[in-house]
Amino acid sequence: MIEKIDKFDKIKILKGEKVGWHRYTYGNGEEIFFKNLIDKKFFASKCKNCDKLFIPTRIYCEDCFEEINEFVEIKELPYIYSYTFLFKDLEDNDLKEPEIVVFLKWENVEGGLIHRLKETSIDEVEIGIKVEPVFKEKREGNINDILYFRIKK
Amino acid sequence: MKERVAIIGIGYTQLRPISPEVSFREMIYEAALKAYNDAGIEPKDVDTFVAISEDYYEGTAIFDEYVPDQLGAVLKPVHTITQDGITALAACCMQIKTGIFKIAVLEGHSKASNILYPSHIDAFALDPILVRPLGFNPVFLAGLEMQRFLIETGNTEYHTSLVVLKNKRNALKNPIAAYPANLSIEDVLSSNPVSFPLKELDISKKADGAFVIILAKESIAKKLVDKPVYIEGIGWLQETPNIEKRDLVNAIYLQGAANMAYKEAGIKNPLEIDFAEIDDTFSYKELQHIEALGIARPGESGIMLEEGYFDPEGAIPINISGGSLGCGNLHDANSLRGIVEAVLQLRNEAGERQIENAEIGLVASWRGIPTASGGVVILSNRE
Amino acid sequence: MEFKGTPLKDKDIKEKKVFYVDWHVKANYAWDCGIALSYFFEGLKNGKIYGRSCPKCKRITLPPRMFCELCFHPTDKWVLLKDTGRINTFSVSYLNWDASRREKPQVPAVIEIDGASEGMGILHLIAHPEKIEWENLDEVLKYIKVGTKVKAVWKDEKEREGKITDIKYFIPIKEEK
Amino acid sequence: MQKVAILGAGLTKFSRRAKETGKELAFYAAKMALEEAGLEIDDIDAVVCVSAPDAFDGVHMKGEYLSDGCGASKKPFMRSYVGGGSGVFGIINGWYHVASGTFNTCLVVAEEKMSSSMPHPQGIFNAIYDQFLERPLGVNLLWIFSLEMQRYMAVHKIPLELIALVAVKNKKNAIDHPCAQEGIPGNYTVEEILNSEIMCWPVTRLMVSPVTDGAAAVVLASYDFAKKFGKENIWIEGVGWCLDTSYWTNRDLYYPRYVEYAARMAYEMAGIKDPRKEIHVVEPYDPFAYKELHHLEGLLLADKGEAPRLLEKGFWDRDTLNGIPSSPSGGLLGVGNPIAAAGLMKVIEIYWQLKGKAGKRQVKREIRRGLAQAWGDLMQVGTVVILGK
Repeated sequence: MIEKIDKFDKIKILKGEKVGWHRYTYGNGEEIFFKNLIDKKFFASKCKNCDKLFIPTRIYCEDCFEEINEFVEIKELPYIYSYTFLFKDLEDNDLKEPEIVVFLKWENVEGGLIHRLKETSIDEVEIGIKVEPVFKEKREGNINDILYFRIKK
Repeated sequence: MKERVAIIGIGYTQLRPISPEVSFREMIYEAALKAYNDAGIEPKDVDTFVAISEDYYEGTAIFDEYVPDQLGAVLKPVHTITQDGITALAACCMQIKTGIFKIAVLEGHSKASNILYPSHIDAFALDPILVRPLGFNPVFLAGLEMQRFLIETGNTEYHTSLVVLKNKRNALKNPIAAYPANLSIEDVLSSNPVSFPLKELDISKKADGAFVIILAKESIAKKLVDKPVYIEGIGWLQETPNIEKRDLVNAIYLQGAANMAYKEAGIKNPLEIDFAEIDDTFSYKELQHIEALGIARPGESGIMLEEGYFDPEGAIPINISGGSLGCGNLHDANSLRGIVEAVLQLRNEAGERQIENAEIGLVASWRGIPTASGGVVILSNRE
Repeated sequence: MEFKGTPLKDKDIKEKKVFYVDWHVKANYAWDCGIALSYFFEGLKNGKIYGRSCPKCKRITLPPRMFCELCFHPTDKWVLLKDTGRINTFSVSYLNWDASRREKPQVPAVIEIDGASEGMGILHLIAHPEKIEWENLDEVLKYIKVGTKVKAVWKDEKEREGKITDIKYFIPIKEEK
Repeated sequence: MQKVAILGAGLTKFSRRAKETGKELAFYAAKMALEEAGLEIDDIDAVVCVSAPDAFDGVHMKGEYLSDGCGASKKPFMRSYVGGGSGVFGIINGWYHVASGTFNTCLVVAEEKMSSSMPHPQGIFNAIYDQFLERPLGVNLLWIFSLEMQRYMAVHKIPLELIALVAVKNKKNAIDHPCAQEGIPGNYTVEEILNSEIMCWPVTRLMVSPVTDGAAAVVLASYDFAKKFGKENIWIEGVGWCLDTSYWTNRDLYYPRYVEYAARMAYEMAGIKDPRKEIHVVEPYDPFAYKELHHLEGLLLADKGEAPRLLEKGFWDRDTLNGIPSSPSGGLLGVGNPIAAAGLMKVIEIYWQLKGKAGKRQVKREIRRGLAQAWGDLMQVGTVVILGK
């Protein structure tokens, strides 16, 4: 290019956005998980090929690529597999209080859940400890039907 | 022996936090012009073009539309790969290996500065039913992973801070780097918390820039240029898009990609490599990736780093260019920055950063949050 | 062969027979216009349309660009074009951007601007020469066909912001004899 | 170069809104393709995914998101992207995975869940236009099509009635397609097509393909791998693709030269000298009625401006004995248009036709070779695949 912008006031920026919004149906797999979550139950899918349980429910086994038709309730409580204290919101501003984000797993079950942990101080959080869900009063079948998890005393 | 594919030209721009005086077209044109000049060819000599882009990084639906003009690729076979640079490099190599194409051009760029709410865009890549509705800044995922990785491997925040120090210091010698610095461990440890244990200085900052790489089959490359750099092996792998399925310790995507690349390159022991450019989008990722590549045994990357093993004068220098921490995070073009560094080293044209007798270089990539996919390419100057 | 898939009806969503969740992405950008378009937009602010010429193929390009995409060579000069042109093709749109219906149509067109090389069109809107708004398809077809001469109608100087919308629209004009 | 065979194909039902997630649609199609091929996921060396803008499904990096549904977990996975041309490009992408000798098998999956985007999927097409010069004008997708159609008609003086005939033909052909979207196929008259409400004149509602959710998949294999599965294989004989300049307002839209270039590349690879004699069945991309004709000309199967006249004579009909059946599947106008999946559906139709497995849709004339084509971006990209016995 034989000509360039060499003055600040010649620079032009055009602002714009990608418009529209989105609506996601849960499909055949996850709908089973959330239907049961309304009844405060955690469900896993069971692959008939490899016998593995998986949370949340799916209609296919990611490893075997076989269709899944069996779904079972998992009655045990999950444990903390990993955790972090999150200081930023979606716009990268500081949160008033850091949020405790946890990755939960169930013994002998593949998969897990990402959620938040409350009713606890940062010092108490530890990998391996069991947690229990605190549910919303009015549940409609989404991940926020669980208000948060707390450490099982 | 099968004919190899060689890199015969590279072109790139400065990497900068912002680039308001050029459009993406003009930025890419500069890189393309330099690449054609480097290879001594013209766009009309090129048989096929591949570009990398993701719509939401660009703010355009179907960015493929805007690819051909600045590469001189109008009315030619052109397509985009919505993946990282190494996967796209594989696309070029495979096309050449069909025998139908002789010369291919690969382009990747970043105009990250144009994205006003980058975390909103990253969050848009999270599972829309299971994770996104929680409303977390997606950086939480790096926090979760760093935590589990450190605990499992015994590496520490001291080691991850050393990664930051090393890469930003290496960047002092790289004229295109956007974020060079000479820092202390204390600077890193005391930087603002973002997602514990991840801190502000553990995270590479975004940059703008463009890269164009020209490839040719071996016999053509030898006729065109004095110092072709050969692609000895290439691998890429998807681990799983489902966060719940991951162990957050091992970069399985990179283990798999490396195995594929090592096999093709005939590398039995990863220590045969002379230097490597490895994804360091987050400081701990460099350590995790070093272990996945087999350059260090599990849990030993931190100690080896401490002992200077990965310094520019060490046994396997890693991120001599400064990596993403030092040069800036260019999204999927990060690996093209790595490939360009490897080409410069293997051509003995890396100036102040030149390492001696480099024959084999490795570049490893990761696509960033929230993915678990990446690629590995092994390059050499051996005839 | 058995084909899978579960088609839903609108009422399945309305009556919440299936589960779903909504999300509004905040995808906002500030795009760098760059050398060519910054100059072009500054021109529009002053009521002028600039093209850019390629010294190799001699084309005067519009929209302007700093390099010729065909010759892969830098373009070299700014060329002031007229604010008149000819309709290369047009359409009569009853749809808004989101596919909702308009009562009265809009007329988008590719307009080849006078002074630029042949075929160098830009996309813009055509308005009724007096009433601005078009009543219906028949009215549009009375005034417009492929090849019709048009002229830009500019925003007031004070209102111009250096954007493509500084030209409010084009209107059909009489052929000069 | 390795010869590449198609071993199996899968499709989901097409619908305005599917209950399934995009991943689940991809799984159904991929699983069906594997089953037809008689393969397990472990037999697959690499996976290719194609899908149109992320803004439809509403997931950034949607290739990553869809990958497990495509069977790509712990496999080399690649998503290639050429807008609306992606469906046919998926085969091309998979072809070079195998033809290069890199992999023995490759699973190609095309998915689209357009219904996720609100208030209407068409809204997202706003963002395909240039953000500096075009989006501020309030553009919608139909503008560009109606502008191109107008130019095509004006240059060749084609009456609208002839273009409406494409919709009549394809919607009728689609009656026999088991995956067709509810309410889309049917027996229509030219008058009904022309009298449907005007969207963007000259485009009326029935000349536009609908918004659709769906997925399609194909299993590709190398010669050595395929020959174990018998002799009656369908081979990829030629591929071609081409991208024109993004300055679409600088091009004469009356003729898709990018399709011609892509077709010439594919014909050369397939050793075809006279496509009108050597191509026996064709699936040109038909998101809009005129597009099929436009593309048939670009594919050099008709002279410029002649495709509509041949249509009138029944040259492109499914039952023709001396013409070339075009869109025997019913095309996008009849079956539905889940963009990338629709492109791959066209390839699958050619595959089924060549295998003699197209059921009621089986063409009457003898066929040994067929062509599928897609188009995309800003009137810009042509992708062509030629299959043969």
